[in-house]
Amino acid sequence: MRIPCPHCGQRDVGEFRYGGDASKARPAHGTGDMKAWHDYYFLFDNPKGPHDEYWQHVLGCRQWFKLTRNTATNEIGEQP
Amino acid sequence: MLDRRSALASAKPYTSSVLQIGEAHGFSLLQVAGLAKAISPITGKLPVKVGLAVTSEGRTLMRTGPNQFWIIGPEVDDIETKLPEIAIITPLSHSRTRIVIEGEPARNVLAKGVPLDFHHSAFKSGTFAMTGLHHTPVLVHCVGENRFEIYALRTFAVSVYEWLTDAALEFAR
Amino acid sequence: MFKPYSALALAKHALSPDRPWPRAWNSPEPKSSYDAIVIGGGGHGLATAYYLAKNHGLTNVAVLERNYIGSGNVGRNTTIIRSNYMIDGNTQFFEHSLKLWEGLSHELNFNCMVSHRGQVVLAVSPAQLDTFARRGNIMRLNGIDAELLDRGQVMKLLPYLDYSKDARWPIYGGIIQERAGTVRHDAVAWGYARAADTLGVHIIENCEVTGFVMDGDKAVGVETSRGKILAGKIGIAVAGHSSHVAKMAGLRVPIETHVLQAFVTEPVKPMVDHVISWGAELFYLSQSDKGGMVFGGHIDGFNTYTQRGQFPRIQTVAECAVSLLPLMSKLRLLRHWGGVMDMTPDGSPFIGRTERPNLYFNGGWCYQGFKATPASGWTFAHTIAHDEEHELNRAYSLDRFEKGRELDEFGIGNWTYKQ
Amino acid sequence: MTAFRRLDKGGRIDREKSVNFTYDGKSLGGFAGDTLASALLANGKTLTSRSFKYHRPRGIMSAGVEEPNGLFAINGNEPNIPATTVDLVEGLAAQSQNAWPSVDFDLMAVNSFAAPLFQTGFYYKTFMGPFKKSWMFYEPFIRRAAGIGKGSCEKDPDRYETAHEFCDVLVVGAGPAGLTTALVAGRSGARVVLVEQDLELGGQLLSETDRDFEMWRTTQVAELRSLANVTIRTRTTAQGLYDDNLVVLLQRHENHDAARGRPRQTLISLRSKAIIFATGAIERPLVFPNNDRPGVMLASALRTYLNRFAIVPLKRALIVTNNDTAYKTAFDLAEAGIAVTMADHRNVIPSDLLSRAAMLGMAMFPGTGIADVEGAKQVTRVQLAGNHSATIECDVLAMSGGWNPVVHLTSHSGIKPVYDDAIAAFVPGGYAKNHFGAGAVTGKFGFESVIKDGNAAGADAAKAAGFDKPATPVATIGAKDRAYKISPHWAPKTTGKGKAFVDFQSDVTVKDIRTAHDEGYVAVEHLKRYTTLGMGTDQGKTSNINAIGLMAELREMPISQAGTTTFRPPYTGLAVGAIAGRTVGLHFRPYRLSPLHDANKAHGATFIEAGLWMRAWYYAWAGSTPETAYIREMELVRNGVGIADISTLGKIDVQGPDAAEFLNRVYVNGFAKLPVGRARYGVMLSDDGVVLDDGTTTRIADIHYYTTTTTAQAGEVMSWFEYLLQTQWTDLKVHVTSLTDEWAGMAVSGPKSREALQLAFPDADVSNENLPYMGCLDVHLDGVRIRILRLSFSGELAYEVHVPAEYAGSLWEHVLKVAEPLGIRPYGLEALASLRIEKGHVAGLELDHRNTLDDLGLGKIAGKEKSYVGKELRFREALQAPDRWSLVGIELMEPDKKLRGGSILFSAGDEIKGHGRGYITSVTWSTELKKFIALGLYQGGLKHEGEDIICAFPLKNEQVKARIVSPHFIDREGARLNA
Repeated sequence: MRIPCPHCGQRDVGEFRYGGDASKARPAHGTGDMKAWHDYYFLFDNPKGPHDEYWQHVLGCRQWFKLTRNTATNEIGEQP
Repeated sequence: MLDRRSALASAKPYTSSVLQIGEAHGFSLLQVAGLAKAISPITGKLPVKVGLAVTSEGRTLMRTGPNQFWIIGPEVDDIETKLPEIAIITPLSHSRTRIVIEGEPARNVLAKGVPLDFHHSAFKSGTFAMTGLHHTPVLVHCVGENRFEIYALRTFAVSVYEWLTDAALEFAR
Repeated sequence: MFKPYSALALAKHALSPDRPWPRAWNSPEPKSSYDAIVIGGGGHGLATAYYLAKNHGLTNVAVLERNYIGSGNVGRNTTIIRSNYMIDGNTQFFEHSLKLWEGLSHELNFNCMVSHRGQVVLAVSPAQLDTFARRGNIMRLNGIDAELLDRGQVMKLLPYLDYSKDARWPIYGGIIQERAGTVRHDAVAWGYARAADTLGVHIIENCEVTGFVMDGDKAVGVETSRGKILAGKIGIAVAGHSSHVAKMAGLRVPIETHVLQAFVTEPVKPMVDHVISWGAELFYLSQSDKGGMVFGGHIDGFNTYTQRGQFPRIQTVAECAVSLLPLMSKLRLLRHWGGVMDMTPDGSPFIGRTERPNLYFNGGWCYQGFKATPASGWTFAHTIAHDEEHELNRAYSLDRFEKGRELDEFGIGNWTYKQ
Repeated sequence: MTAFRRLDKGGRIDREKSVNFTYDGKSLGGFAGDTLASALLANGKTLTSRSFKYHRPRGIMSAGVEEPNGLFAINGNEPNIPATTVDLVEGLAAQSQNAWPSVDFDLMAVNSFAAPLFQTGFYYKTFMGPFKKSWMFYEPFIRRAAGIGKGSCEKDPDRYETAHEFCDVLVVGAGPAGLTTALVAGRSGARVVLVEQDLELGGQLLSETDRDFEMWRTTQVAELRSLANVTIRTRTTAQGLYDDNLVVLLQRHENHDAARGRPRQTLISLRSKAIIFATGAIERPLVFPNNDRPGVMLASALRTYLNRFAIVPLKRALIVTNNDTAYKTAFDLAEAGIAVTMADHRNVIPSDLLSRAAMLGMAMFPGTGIADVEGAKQVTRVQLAGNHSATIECDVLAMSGGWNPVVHLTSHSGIKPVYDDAIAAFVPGGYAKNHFGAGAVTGKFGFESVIKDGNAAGADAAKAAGFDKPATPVATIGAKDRAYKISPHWAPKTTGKGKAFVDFQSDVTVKDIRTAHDEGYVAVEHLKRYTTLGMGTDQGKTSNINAIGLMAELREMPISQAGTTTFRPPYTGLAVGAIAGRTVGLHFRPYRLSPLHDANKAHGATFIEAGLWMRAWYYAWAGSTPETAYIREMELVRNGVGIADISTLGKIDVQGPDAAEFLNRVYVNGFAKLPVGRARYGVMLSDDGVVLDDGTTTRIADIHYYTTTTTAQAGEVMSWFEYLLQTQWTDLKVHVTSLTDEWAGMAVSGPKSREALQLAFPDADVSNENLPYMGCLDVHLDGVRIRILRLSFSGELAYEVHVPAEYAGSLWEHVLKVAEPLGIRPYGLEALASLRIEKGHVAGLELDHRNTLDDLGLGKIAGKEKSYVGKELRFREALQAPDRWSLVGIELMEPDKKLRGGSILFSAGDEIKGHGRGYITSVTWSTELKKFIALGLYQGGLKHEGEDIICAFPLKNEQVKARIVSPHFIDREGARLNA
């Protein structure tokens, strides 16, 4: 798989670190009750289809970014 | 007296009639984060996107992030003192070991470990890439038709150097 | 017509080859309703159906499989069984599973080739050997066999590993569980299917569940590609697709689907007599009875439903194989494949009731679904039959994260986005 | 006995270059251009191997990668290699396998007589008793019988290389279609890579006799070679297709020499914008009784042996077919003077074939198949059945059951092949974006149509890769294609007595497939797994489709409904060593060396692997084993002064207007009010409220902090900071940079450490007043800025001296030299880890991501009012339970015994079983207390201080008495720290 780093361009998946579901909204710092944090941290929509997610170009520019990938095909679409 | 000691001080030299691999000492590396327009009056014109390097007045400026630059200067450089307060400055001269690989097979040797297109038409002089070599992060800077400077993390430098010279064993004398 | 398997039956059959063997399991049309339905005809689903019938007398049961039985991870894993778990809740469950494995071929009248060849886990630092010792001590204190090995003992047992100065991480020692081993994985699905079928369970292949029939909060049946089927109780055992099926019932679960790759080489004469795991990186290998080296490593590291892996992971695993066992270098890989797996935040599974009455959930098996098969079926059947958890699966509740009751066997925190 | 002979002339072999090789130790000769298979046949070796299960005599059946029978051990260390894929080179040593004492006389052939017992499902139905673990008794026998060749336990002497490559258009296969597409794409200016598994380009053309074909071939090859933008790789197999057009190629090198760095094989990861599959097709065997006798081979293979290798049957060949293509073999043989008899399953045979056959004097049997094949060790006689019953004496029986397009690569992408009735075979079920098929793989078998197809595919692929200027198409030779007609024939309706093999290598017969059907193993995957069909080293290339056809017949359904099989990479067996490349042994993972590595070495350090790092474990001055040396090193620190390398600590530069706010958020304790020039210990949690890491943070300037992390978590923490700043708290103006490599660190510890520092930095004021505990001082030495932090991991008066990495070595030597009068010496990792146990500092073994702040006795440092990462989930019910296992100190109460890490803890009155009340994390000998002490986690923690416990270590049958004490074994008041 090739991941489009918005800064460095298309690179091999081996240069990246996966950061999980980006559609989950992290409660703002210092807000949110235990339930909100539980749902944010432990529950997953885990769709079979388009999935917004974070990646870090960890062996490259070290920037985190979002992209949409289809988990049924691994095809990567536009950045959300 | 304190003296500078290279990470590769005790590395085995590589010799070949077609390929040179060795360390290029004597540089300073300053990382600057901040607005390009605030920095450029001091540094000169900055590269417009990540992966491009410009050389002026004995310094090479690389854009290493959307808002981050590397200034590669002479071993002793006073530019740090001239940069504006607003810039976030991190000296990194000791963090990287610069390894030079030069010669006709250089591109092939690098392509053994780096998942990038090293074709002449794709990786041109004046461009660089931040990527991985043997599971470690490296910055590979093309500085001539068949000459590359590799900025390896200092603590991985011996591993990177040994990996390179092993990859180049078939060209060794 | 059930016809017991035995050497004698085989010999008789050899003499009169025209009398065919009966079908191993039948292929009935689905009825309009059952006392219980198990969604998923993999190892866990089939085992659940078998134990529902065998242990709880529930025989009006159907297993619904969208493809052919055993088409999921029971046919895609590296066939390892073991019970070297140290967290309270895991230890007893996996030991129960291993005990069930020990008699399984007998019980099912189907040879699953349960091979107790022993598993050796190799330590690459003194500190790691200490953590293995903790594991081994817990095992021994729970009546499970474990032996600590020093480097010399490992060298004697596994002379073919790399002990040279070229080894990147020297082997300091290891721990062995002699009762651990391997099982012929497909046979587990077939064996449970045949035994369940014999007890009256309907095994319905090519029947995909497309939705639940609800009565208010209560699940009372399923919609399938072969029509509506009502049921008193419904169990979900579809690891890999757990989120998907749970979502049909309006449940959101702590699971992400990841791909784990597995590898097999050409068959060669016996060289490796144990299951070997390595402490340097996640890597495990055994030689199948057929002669192929079966091995694997980490998940690819991001969620996907594609049953194909990424090449960098393949290289990583091959590097482990050759670095630990130089004999692997010349052996040729014949196939590699991916299984889609439920990964959970703490690396442990779920078996239990859900917030929907009559709906039960079994999933989140991470790396350990295969070895858990018998105990998973055993406890899930109990939970379905009695509408309460068996003491062995009490720790595997879906709401354990809300309570802070993680079962982090490997102590690395959230699996689902750690690579 | 021989069935084959070599002609005096003809073929593509180089008769000027003879090649010597050995077969089972006997010297034989061949020519350059031979494969091992052709050389064996030329030497009259018809019986070359024994089958897997029944040990039946077998010969070479094919001329390509599909070979199921002719497997050999090559050069003593490479088992199961098909002779058809081995180029004959000087000195090659081939050994037959799976037979004892020899393939000619194999005692294991006795298995054949017990064959009725070895029916499908045999293993599943037996060996279950009499005991629970009975399989353990049978397994060794089964295992010994299983496996084909023998692997070698010797270290592989060869070298393997990996490489990355990029191109615009990749063409897989260099037959007529591949040559055409490569040339068209090449003419467009695209960067083209053409790969071919054979050593020559041409594919099927290499087995042709027609001069026009050869002319066409050489013309295209010459032009391809002349194009600078085309790379041709022969002896290269496309093994797998992965996401985003990654194709893995394996290139085999002729002149490999590990000592000179020349690899035996190179594994190339190639990413291409467009891919053309011109992978051709593989001929299918026919299934009939005793179709496995040596001398039975594929018709196309026989033609290849004739035309390419100049090998012919001794006198007569019988050819059986269900399609037209086998006639090419028949005619070529007849023209070479070999008597040919033809049996064709079809009743109606095209008239042009009939008249040509008549002209060549061939005997023809339409509507006729094979009833049986006789010959103990090779074909001697064949019985025909059908419209004609006859017995034919012959040397060779060639068969053609049709052609299977090589759809493997296209299906690696997840697109299933579909059945095409017109050619009675599976073709690609479609193509992913920028993928194209050309030639036989698409089911087109005529030369002219293939070239036409290739011209289109080449242009399409070039266009897809961004090269859309129209390129001149490749010319054809203007011949007329004949239509491909096949009447599929999957298996005889009855098999009579002889075994009719579907999978030759796994010895799966028609009867086995019927049995599987009877028992309900009808899904293709069930069939394969139950019978082992297609599971051999040939990966079922000749068997899968016949089996599917047969199963469909048994199920009385069309093949399209009976299913297809999943093709998984690699396409052919791929050495694990080739995948790993040079990343094995010492190069398995990079090693990370401290800037003080050379200095450590010079001072007699013994190193130990700690993750990727090589760390100084202990030093020669203290002893030669870690068990004793560390004690002397501890005493040095407790009583005098020692210096240790702590460069592996993670170090992070945190700068920006919001730096204080950022640190305040990630750490449980506050950093906003930390004065400039002061350091503070901090702990951070993950979102789940469990401890992630600890370290110290120093405020260098108002908006500038210097943070350290543990060695193990450095990468994780850095990435976590970046995640928070770049994705979640984008409003915070903070920049983080790793300084782990920029700065080296050394701990100078012990009651005499201040004196040592004063000697080292005579101009600096390191007095307690100027540099108090948790203070920070930047000093200059020889113009180098050095940062001294007064921190202590050991519990003694101690300092961390941080210095730019390249100066570390000389500073280390400087300190050791000037402080020599104080007795300073280096101490290593073992002593570092032990000193901290005495002080009760937690480290990696306690920070294992299962423990909370309170578990580690750190709850009180968390700010009650402030918010911090993990605060909410930290208070989940079970994480706050009063009886959680939490940090305690443990003292051994039996002086003649030992404490061990990994011991399980019980209260003195407990029964010793179950999970206990805790466990020991870290153990050391205490030089201060003169006894073994430990840190551990214990249910209820320090509530039980002073209680007696049992430390159980059943792995060594040990139980020792110990006592729960404070984890701060020494200097609880911190007098030493603050001295």
